[in-house]
Amino acid sequence: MILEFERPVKELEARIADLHRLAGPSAELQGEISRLEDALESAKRRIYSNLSPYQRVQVARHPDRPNFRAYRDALADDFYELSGDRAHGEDPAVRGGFARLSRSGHNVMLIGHDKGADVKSRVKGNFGMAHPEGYRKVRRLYELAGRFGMPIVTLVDTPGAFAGRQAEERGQAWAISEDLMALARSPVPVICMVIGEGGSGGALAMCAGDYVGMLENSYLSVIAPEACASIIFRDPGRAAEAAAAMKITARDLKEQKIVDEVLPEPLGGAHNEPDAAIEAVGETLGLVLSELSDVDPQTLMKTRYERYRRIGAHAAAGQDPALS
Amino acid sequence: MILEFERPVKELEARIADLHRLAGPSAELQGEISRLEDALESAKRRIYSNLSPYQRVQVARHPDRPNFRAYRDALADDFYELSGDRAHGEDPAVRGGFARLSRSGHNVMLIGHDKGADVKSRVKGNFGMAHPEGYRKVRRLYELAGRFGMPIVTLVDTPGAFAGRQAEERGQAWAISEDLMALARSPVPVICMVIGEGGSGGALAMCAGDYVGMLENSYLSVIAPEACASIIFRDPGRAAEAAAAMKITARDLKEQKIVDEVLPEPLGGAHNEPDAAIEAVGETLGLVLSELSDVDPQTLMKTRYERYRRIGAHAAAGQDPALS
Amino acid sequence: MHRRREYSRSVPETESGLGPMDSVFTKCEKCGQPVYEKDLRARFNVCPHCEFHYPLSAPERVRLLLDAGSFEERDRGLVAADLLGFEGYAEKVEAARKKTGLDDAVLSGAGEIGGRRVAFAAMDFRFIGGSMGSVVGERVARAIEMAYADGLPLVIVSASGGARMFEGVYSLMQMAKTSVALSRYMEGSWPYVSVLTDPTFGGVTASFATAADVVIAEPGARIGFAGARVIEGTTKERLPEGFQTAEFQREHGMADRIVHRLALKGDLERLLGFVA
Amino acid sequence: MHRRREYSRSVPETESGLGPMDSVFTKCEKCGQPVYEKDLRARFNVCPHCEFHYPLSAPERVRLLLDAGSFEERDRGLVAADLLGFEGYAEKVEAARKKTGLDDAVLSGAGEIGGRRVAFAAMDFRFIGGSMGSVVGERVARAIEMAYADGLPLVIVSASGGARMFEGVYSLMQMAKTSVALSRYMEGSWPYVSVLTDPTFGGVTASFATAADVVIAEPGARIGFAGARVIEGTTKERLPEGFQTAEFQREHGMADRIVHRLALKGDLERLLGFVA
Ligand SMILES: [Zn+2]
Ligand SMILES: [Zn+2]
Repeated sequence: MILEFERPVKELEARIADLHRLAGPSAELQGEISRLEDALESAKRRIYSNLSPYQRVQVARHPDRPNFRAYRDALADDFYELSGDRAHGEDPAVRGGFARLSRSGHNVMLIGHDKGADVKSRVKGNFGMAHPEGYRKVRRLYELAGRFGMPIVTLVDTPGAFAGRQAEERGQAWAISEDLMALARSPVPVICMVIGEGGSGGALAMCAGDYVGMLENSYLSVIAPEACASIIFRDPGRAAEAAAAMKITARDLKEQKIVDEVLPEPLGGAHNEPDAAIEAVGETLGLVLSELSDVDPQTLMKTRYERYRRIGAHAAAGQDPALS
Repeated sequence: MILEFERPVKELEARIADLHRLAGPSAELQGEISRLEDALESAKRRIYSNLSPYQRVQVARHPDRPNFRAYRDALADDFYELSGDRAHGEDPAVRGGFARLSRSGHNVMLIGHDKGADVKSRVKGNFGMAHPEGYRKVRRLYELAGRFGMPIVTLVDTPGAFAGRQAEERGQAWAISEDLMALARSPVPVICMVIGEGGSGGALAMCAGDYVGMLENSYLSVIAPEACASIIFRDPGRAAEAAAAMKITARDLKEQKIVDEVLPEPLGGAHNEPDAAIEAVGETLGLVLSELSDVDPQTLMKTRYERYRRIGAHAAAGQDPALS
Repeated sequence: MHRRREYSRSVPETESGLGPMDSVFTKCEKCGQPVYEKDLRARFNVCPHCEFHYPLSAPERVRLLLDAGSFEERDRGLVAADLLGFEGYAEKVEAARKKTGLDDAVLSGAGEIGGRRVAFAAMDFRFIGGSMGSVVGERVARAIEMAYADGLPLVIVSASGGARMFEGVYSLMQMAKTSVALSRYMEGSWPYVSVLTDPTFGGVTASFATAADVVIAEPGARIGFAGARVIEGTTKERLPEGFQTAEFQREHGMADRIVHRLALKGDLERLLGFVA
Repeated sequence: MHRRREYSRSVPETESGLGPMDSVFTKCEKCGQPVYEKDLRARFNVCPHCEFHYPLSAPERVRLLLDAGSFEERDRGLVAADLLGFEGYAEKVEAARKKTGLDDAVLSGAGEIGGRRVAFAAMDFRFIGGSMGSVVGERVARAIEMAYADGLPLVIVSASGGARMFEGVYSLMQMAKTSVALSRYMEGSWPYVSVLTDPTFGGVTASFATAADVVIAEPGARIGFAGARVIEGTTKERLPEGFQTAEFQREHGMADRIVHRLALKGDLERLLGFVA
């Protein structure tokens, strides 16, 4: 899939490839090729370093973007998957289990939204939108991690909670709330990485911890930009505006002090160079884990309390608007 | 409904009533009436004090036997019912809530199997056989009681766990196991009263506590006598034999030190004089609650541990069979 | 078939919740019967004919549930800061403040219910659809912290259409904020009672409103995460009659009790008599 | 249609589980292919053609899962006391003891898995259908207590047709006994791994076998509370294909993993590497 704003880059790439083919071993077209390569480089830099918030949303949604499976396979020596909520079902939209990180050797409870690898697994995993049994499995895994003193690492990548009949029948609001409560009282480090989409309460159920990192082109939003536009502007076509207005990019959120760190992506986005993006996440994970591993549970929970307790955009009446 | 062995009694009662009608105000038939009344009294005594185990099972199952609703209404000033397992459903087969006992004034978490009052409510409550959501509601109430330091009182009256497809699909074994685990770690007094049927794991999920009382004609069994007979004797008709062999009556279980107390029923069984049976249970409840209310959580849990830890019919090889 | 109410229609424009302030009587949207405004008001917006529960404002909720004169409002004067500069938000807040006389979509403080002191918060759907922004999150969190510090039972009455999108991710984070506060409170053994009223959706339902010891819902109240119209739009599925009503939620195990509004104070008094 | 196996047919009469002890080869009940007894034995009763998992005896389970030579049996010599004098029970126990060489339907003790010391128990379906009587309850409880006292991971392999009716309520009470022991153990932070094999039903499933941190099931194993035939008899409902299989239970959220028997030791080693 080629995104609209990627088109100039892709066209240049195609032309360069054509010329290479035409030129063969001869040096005749080398001048032209060099010229185009320079143009490509500067087009990339121009386009990708000025992505609008909504363009970043599109990058975050790119089907070739490395997803949970890619991170799991690349970052963990071993992933011992656990399943089931012990009450209703097993939800493939979200996966979790014990993982040994190959880089740092840390044992963690690794949990992530699974957007799948192909049409079949995407459908099966409901495109990364969990059902209540998924949230309940996650809570079970949070509690297991706590029981074994093992840090929790979440990889967030979901369009959001699922607007579906069965999800409501089985109480998704209750299930999400239980996840948030479980995270609040977890005695182990909770490390959250937004690797793609961070949509609504569905994302938050896995994105409230002691460290929250976001890849440069990921987003975290209370509602999908399209839905926001259709409610507030009464026009889903104004999604780009809504995305900008809600300040949902990694950099915006770093500025709002809601996330700790923006992890840079390779030029062109993680889908253009998956290994580099995964490597960046893995490296950061190792550093954060090392830092948080020594913190005692009481301090962890107290710090986490204060972290979330302070987030808000409110002020005493008549005073300057400022973070409380 | 008249049970087979009640027939002589019922016949005598009917004849006495007839004579009363015939005699009217005259004294002519008084002699005959007196004679029959003596016969009735001795028939009652003879029959009811020698009930076989299986006859007691039939008394325990009698449709007119006072059930959860009767106890709740008679013993509690106020019953604040709570519902739902917060995951799947509300199971009317088992009810629970905060109750204030009128006699002793104790606040308790009162939980019981509800066999219903009429055909409709009996069917709705699945004849007192819980589904997994029922066991899960019960666990929630156990935990609430623990949270508020409120004693748990259970009224056990179920034919057993339900042999049904949906009960299996939703994991009734898992749900029962969670109830047992929750009872084991409950920091409050757990008082169980078997008021009718105590069938299998369905009963045990509400019948493992610091005090277990049984009404004289209630039973507690690992399997329904009919099912036992059909498996072991390959003949469901030999249920009476199975009932006797499994030693499932209140007195048997008192002897086996599995229950603490046998609560006597009015002559003819609780269904003949519901108020008296209910009163007996209420009085005992008050006494037991007063006794256990002062015990600290650690002692309660330790004593409960030892209580269940020691129950068993095993011996070191070559030694006299005896309770370990 | 039961006509599905639109949120916009059931937003009470007046204290009584129906009709313009100066009208003497109005027509019940549910049963079509004529209703005197003063009767409706006397019954806290419950139709005297069909017992339909209309939304109730937060101040009326205080009058309904707390012992007369016992309410002490806390944290008055906290207002939305519009840190994102979201187009039109400041005006919206200003208009809602004027209309309701409230700072935001929640009223919170301490009070008594049947002589028992409680920490109390009630949301108000008239204020931008009861949406949860930073002020709602902050006042709810402070009410929880007061309950924790003073060892009080906690009673929260919710009514919310969902998130306050104008506050972006700040709005989302109020779920985490209220959850950390509540999680600490629930380590103690004071009771938390949540009352769900029409409508309660979105982030409120997915955080503090459902994590209670006892969940009470008003009859007919629509409660859920995603709204019915959104679900029908997404899945093209026709939803069954009564979907997401209080009764539906109770049947699905999500609520303990359905309690008529006029019986609610008595019900809370009974409950607190057991656990407070 | 998949033919439903009868318990009686799948009771292994020999170590290998199929056919009389002296036969050289037998026919797989599942796929019909001829199988050499020694092949079956080498594969721990998994058919080399169709991978069907036949029941495995407790001693073979020890051989399968524990490091060679590491098993130390505990509580040998505990036997059923027949306190009820149930007709035929004493003879049944005696016959089962002779047939299996075991004291009762469980083998328990300490051992090592991949060099890690664990408390271990394995049930044996050959012994009166793996029914849970007092000896099973007592030995399982003692294994749990040993794990608690010594701070060891706990691994229990279940196989049970249900309760030991011959022991009446004593049998039922083993559920409570194992649950109190397990509840105390689970307050610590050692892992409990439950392995469910064909068949696991009744009181075992409704007590210790499901209350684990990690639940592993063997492929195709039938697991539940009430057996399929009982349910069909009670409800007259035709049960769907695959009802109560390990795969069914995993799909319903009840088990973490389905693990092939020949991969089970490796799987446990991986797991213990994380949590032991
Ligand atoms: Zn009306
Ligand atoms: Zn085969």
